[in-house]
Amino acid sequence: MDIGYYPGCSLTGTAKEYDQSIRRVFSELGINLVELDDWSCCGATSAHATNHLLSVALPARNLSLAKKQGLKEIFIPCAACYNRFVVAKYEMEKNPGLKKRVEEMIEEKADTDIGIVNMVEMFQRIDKELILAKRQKELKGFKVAAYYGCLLVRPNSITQFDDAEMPTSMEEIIKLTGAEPVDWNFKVECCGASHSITNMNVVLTLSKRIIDDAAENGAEAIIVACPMCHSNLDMRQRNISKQDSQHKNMPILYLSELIGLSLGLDKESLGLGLHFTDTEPVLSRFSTAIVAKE
Amino acid sequence: MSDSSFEPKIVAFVCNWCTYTGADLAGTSRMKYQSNVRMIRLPCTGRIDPMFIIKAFESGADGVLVSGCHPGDCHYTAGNYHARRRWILFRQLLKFVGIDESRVFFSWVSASEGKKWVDVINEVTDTVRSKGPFTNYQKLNKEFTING
Amino acid sequence: MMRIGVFVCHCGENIGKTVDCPTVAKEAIKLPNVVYSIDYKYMCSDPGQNMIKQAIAEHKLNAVVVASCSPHMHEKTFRKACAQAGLNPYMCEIANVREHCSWVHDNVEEATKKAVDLIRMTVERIKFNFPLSEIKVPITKKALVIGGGISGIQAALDIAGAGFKVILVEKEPSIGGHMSQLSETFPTLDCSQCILTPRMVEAYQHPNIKLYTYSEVDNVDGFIGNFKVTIRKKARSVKENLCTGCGLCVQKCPIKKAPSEFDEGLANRPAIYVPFPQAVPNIPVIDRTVCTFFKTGKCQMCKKVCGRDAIDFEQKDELITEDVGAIIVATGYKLYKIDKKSKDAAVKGYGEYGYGKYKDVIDGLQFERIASASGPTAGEILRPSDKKQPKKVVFIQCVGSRDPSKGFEYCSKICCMYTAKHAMLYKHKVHDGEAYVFYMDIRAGGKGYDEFVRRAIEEDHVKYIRGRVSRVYEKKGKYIVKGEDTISGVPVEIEADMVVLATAIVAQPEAAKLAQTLGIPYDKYGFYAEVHPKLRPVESSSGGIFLAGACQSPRDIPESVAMASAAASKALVLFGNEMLEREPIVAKVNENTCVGCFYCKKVCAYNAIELKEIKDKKGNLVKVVASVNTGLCQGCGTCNATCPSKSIELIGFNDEQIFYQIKAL
Amino acid sequence: MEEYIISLEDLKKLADNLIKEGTDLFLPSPDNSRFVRLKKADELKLAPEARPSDISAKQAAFPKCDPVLFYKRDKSTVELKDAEPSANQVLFGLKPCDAAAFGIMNKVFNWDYKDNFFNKRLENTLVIGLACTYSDDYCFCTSVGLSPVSETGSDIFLVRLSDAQFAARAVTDKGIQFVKKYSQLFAKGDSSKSKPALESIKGPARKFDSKKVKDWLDKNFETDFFNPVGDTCLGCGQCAFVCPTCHCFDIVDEDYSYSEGRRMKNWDACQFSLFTLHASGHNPRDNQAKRYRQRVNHKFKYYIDRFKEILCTGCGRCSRGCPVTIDIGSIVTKIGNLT
Amino acid sequence: MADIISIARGVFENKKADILIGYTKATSEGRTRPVIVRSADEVQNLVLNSSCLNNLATYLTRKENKGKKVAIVAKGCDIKSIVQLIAESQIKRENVYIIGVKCNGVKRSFEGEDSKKIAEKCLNCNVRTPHLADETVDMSDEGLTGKDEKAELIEKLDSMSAEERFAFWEEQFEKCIKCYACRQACPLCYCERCIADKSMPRWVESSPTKRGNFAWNIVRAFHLSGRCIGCNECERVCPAGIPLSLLNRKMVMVAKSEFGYESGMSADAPTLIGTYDLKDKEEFIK
Repeated sequence: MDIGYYPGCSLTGTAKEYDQSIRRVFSELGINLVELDDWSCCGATSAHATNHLLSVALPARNLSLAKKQGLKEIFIPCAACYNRFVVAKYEMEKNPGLKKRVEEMIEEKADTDIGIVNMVEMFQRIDKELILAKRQKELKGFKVAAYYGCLLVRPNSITQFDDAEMPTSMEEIIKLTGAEPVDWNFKVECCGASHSITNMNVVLTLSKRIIDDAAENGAEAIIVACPMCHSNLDMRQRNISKQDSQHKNMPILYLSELIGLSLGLDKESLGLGLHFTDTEPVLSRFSTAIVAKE
Repeated sequence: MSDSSFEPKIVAFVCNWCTYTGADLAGTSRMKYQSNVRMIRLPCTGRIDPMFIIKAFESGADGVLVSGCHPGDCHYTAGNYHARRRWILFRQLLKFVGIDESRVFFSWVSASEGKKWVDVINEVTDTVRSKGPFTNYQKLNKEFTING
Repeated sequence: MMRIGVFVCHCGENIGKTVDCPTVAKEAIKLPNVVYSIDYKYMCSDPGQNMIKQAIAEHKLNAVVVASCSPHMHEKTFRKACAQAGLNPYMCEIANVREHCSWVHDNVEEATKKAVDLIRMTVERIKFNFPLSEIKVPITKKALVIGGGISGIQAALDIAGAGFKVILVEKEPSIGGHMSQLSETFPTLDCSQCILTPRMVEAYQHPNIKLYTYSEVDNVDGFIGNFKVTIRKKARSVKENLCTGCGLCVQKCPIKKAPSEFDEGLANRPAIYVPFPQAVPNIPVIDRTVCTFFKTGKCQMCKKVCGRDAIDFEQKDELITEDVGAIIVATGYKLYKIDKKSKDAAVKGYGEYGYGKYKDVIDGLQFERIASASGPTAGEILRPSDKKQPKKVVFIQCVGSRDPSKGFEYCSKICCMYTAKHAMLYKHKVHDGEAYVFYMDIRAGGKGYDEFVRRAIEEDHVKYIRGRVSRVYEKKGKYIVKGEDTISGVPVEIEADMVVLATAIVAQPEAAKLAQTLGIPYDKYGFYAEVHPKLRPVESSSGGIFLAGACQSPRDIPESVAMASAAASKALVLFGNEMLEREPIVAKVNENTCVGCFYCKKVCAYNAIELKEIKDKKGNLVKVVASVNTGLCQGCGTCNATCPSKSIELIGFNDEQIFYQIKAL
Repeated sequence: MEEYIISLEDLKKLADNLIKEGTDLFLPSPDNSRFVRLKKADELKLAPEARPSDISAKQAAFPKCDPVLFYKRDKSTVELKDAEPSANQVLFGLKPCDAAAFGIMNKVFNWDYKDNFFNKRLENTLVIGLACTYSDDYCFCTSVGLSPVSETGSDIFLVRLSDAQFAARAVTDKGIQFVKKYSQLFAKGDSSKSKPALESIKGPARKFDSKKVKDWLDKNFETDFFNPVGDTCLGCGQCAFVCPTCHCFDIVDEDYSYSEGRRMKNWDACQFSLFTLHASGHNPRDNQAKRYRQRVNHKFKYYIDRFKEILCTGCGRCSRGCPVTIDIGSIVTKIGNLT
Repeated sequence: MADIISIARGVFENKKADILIGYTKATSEGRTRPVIVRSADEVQNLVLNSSCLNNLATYLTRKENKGKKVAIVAKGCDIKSIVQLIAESQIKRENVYIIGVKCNGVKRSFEGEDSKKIAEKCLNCNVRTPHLADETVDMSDEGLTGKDEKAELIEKLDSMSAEERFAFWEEQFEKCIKCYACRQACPLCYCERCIADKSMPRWVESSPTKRGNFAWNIVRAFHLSGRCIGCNECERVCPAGIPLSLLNRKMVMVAKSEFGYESGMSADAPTLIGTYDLKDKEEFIK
């Protein structure tokens, strides 16, 4: 199976390990990611707050590229990018006038018939049996909290993905690895990402609450499908520890990393060494050695 | 067809209880739609004879719309089910004799779906307009006429 | 010769603004057979109607076309006017130039052209109208009431009180409905059962009311005045004529732990049970899904202890047919169960509130049972998980209601009031307790309603917070209710001991099925549709079928009772006549050309086609043809479209009328 | 009589000239089902050995539907417009049994009322007959006063000499004028050329005496004779519609649109049950046997009584095409043997 | 097995019927024609062979045969029409004595090239052994073969554009002379007053104009939809050579593909028109 792939800027920088693990995992699962040639910014950083037309035009340009390159669908692992794309597509479909202005701006025909697939959906469409068959290691007893954040599920009428308040789809994927998703309360709670630069304290408070609730409900790690979520939860723990000496580190894993582990891929290639919060304390019990299946 | 001034002639056969009332609702709600459709009120879609459609084309219609109650909602219990079966057969027959079956539209519009009625009318009108005049049938109509 | 008059109504500005009425009238006079045409500001007004009457006399009109609003609006008016002028009312037809023309088009030229077209088509059609007279049908003066809640009981009592027989069908083992579950009722706080039970007993004992409990309506044939109803009396497994209601079987049943429907799962009941002590009739029913005998073939304890040998394990569903003239539908509502995702994709559940996960997150009806003196806690406010008195209770309104994104768009109407009542009852019983209510708006329209809510706030100090709740989660034995106070603009977190959700009122799950059995329309939520929202609120569009209570939309008790009496009076209006007059829109067979293939009979939903033998002078059978029973025919015309030789035609919508209407396109 | 020789090639040239002049050329369709307009001259084919086409050539003068007049009306006025019969036409390669039919029909169309439509069409029609070498069990031209070589009704009569050559006789003035007009295509010939070809044509086997048939019909109106035919006759109008001499028609006024209409003259057939149905509901010919009796009587008695002609050319179409193979030839033969 | 003559004699001798509808020789070799036999003395001219093309069931609904007990010689396809007539209340099973013909196919036409080919309807016959009969008779097998050219033509038509199909049918229908042989030969066109003869209103223009012919041929095919049993008599008798079977066969295919329905198999089965299924397809309805 071939599918278009739009990494976005995060996956080439702070979320390198996300990109790395995705490429590893999908090649293992026999899926060919065709990286969109000449892709450009999605507008998630500032365009959507400053210039509405630009915020639609930026994804639109990439959609047109996809069309030209013969892609029917693009897989967008970054939840922020994903969100920009679905919103832009939705707005152009609803508003022909806007679409026209976008076309003038990008000097291309804007195409809205390209499918947009997020990380969780990507795993949903792979045959469960295939993942189970390829599974080298059952991550039994590994208690994790699935954290969705905001961008995957909201606005729900546009993303049309899962339940905005009580999503459950990531848990279903996690179960395939043998890990046990815990029932917890803050899976869509705000992590404060938008205040990262301006008001760090808000971020720390909010992130801490999320991590604490996961821990209280027995999670050993939090699973995410968004580089924003990841950087906030992962990177902030050092600062949280400074404010709260009782804080216990909680590794934050990408969904792709978790799947990678169960597929028996080595931690190095999944980028697990690139995290701020050390993953080894919890992951050490899952050796990288591949055990032959019975 | 590129005749830009072409305004299609469309006839709609509708049931009294659902679609006609739905169209009333569109009016009461002051929704706007294109003015090409002339509606003929029947008690039930079960009353709609395929001959009506042929006659409409003979009378110069460029498109025909047939609309009634949603399945299960028929005021007369099952008229729309019988009608649906007739349409399945008749559509295929029209298609086979080369009468462009895409000029014949079918819809379920309930008494509360004023908006749907508007959408259906506009879509039907736009579609028929883009198809242009039904020249095939008009050719037949012209044979042995005062100017023919 | 046809002499047709065309009357074009301006409807004030309504038509006149977009349709050039004087031009239309001028165009109309050019049509063949039109001998008179005129436009006027309000055709339906007295002067307007008089114009028509005068023109009929002066111009010897024998047909009248009125270009005006929808025939659904004023066809009757204009036909009556014609009749007063001596013209057969069926020689009057309406061209709908308002709803289908002036109101939906902006362009005057286009709308005017369309109005002329519609008139031309109607003029062509009316040339093939002929005078008709109403059909008279006898009426069965007996009513069927479906649903034995307060609405059904009220309707049944009203009709029975007027001296007519009533069949009351209830699907549960007892009548009483949701009202029997309630503790007190707003805004008076009088005991629900105290006011309901006497009515239940009255209905049970009324000589004119025949009660079928644990029964459902399987099928309905016929039409207004003449329905034939099939009632399925479900197997109760207890012989009603033998049972004395002593209750010994209930006591002795070894199964004790089936969740009680009546107590909303907060208490248990045996396999053989009476739903509640005041049940009517006080006759137990065996729940075959939990009964040991039905599961394993052993036990029969109830049979052993019954002194009357009333237990009948063999009992089967019984089908009973009844002839009735009117039907009142009073099937009530259900509460939206938010723990399970609805099949309806529009409703996505409210899993974030933890209903079903946390025992102390309950819905409104469960709170009613807790607050009820006859409930599982005997009226003491104790939370379900540990039977402790909750000191802080949060009530959340609009769970599923007024929520287009996740729930239903409509307002469930009664929640504002019953939540105020709940909070008040709680405060009355737990004096040191705190009650919080999250609300969107308070809708307390009704006699004494707003005063009631004010009392809850001002006298009972219930804390109202305007905002929605995003999440309820458990933390250290408390339920953290996270929400927003939109008035002060801050996030709120309340550590509650119990949470009560005012979940949406939804239609009964089988509502659509029953509607299809009855042939009445319903909206997308499954609520039954009234024929006119303002002027005919208790009538369905099917003649002789009336609506009462929450099956039509969320209703409180006084409204339900009022609707029930209104529906009953509609039935009584019907019963006040000896014969029913029906529109003569029925099918008619051309016996000369009918060849007796009986495809008409096959498609007729009303069994209106009968076989008729045609004999020659000597009495020899020539052929068998179709014949229409005009009492049964409802005038759908499906036979007309099906008949290959067009030997059966629908009067009023006959082939010629439609043919020439099409031709005038 | 003048006789000429013309090659098939020259006949094609002739056809080409005619088409270019705007004359409509008709000849049997490739499947021999009916007469169709010839579009390309080199498709011209003359087949004396072919059976008579399924549908006769009568539509040249008497089309299946023919507008009589058109009208346009509004509330108070009616505008009328006469229909004009069409342009010049040439019928190519008609069998003698087809060619003779026009003359027979001509009598009824000019009996009291002169049917302008028929006359005008016939006037504008040139008939090129062709000696026929076909015969089968259903042919009986020789029993009704014709033969495979009779020239009745033809303006020009062709006899095939070889695959590529035909003798052409100018039978009527119209034929002579025509040959003159295209004289460069017609070479002078004489009857010695066509004589052997004509003599070799045998004609159909069926023979009956039409006088005896009429004698019997004169005396036997009330009869059971036609009952077996009535048993199986389906009452379709096929026999009349394919017949070269059947000329019954129905006049209908049709509103073909809201304000316009036409008066049409359409073929009708005495075998239809509605043919004699009175408005009262009474039908004097209430079964197929009576209807078939009418058909035979009209052809072999009434028409002779009135016009001294048999209303039949013995082409056999009606029998060959009859869905239930009712064979008029064998029926009249049987009648002939009854006396 | 007994031959048709002795079976027919038996019918009269055992008083199984008042009349017998069968085939007899026609004027020319290779042809047969229908005949009604009224006594045992008349049976000697009955024949049965692969030239017995007519569907005799069309005579069952004639006024003069109504009320009589009628014996009929019927091939499987003809029996299908008898079944359909029973299902449509036109005849009673007990009033018809069916002499079913075990048949290996009949000729495509009486004469010409086609007389050497098997009729197209016989190629996919599923009732070579009669499915409803009181007695059966064997018909000699002449080993006819042939191709189903019409099936190919239907496929070809299906693949055409609407314009091309319209052009095809315009050319065909133009030939129609409205002799109504198709209707008269059809066993299922039993209406006392055909819609084509109805004048108030005139649904089908009586003139054989192009549009009148379109209307007629469409209404004929529609009224036979879900009823036609494919005896193909309409096409065989059409003097204008219009391939009417294409229309009927197409509708038979539609009945099969849309509803899994086949007419003429059982008189007790529900008819296609006159019944409905809640699951009837409606993807074309908005």
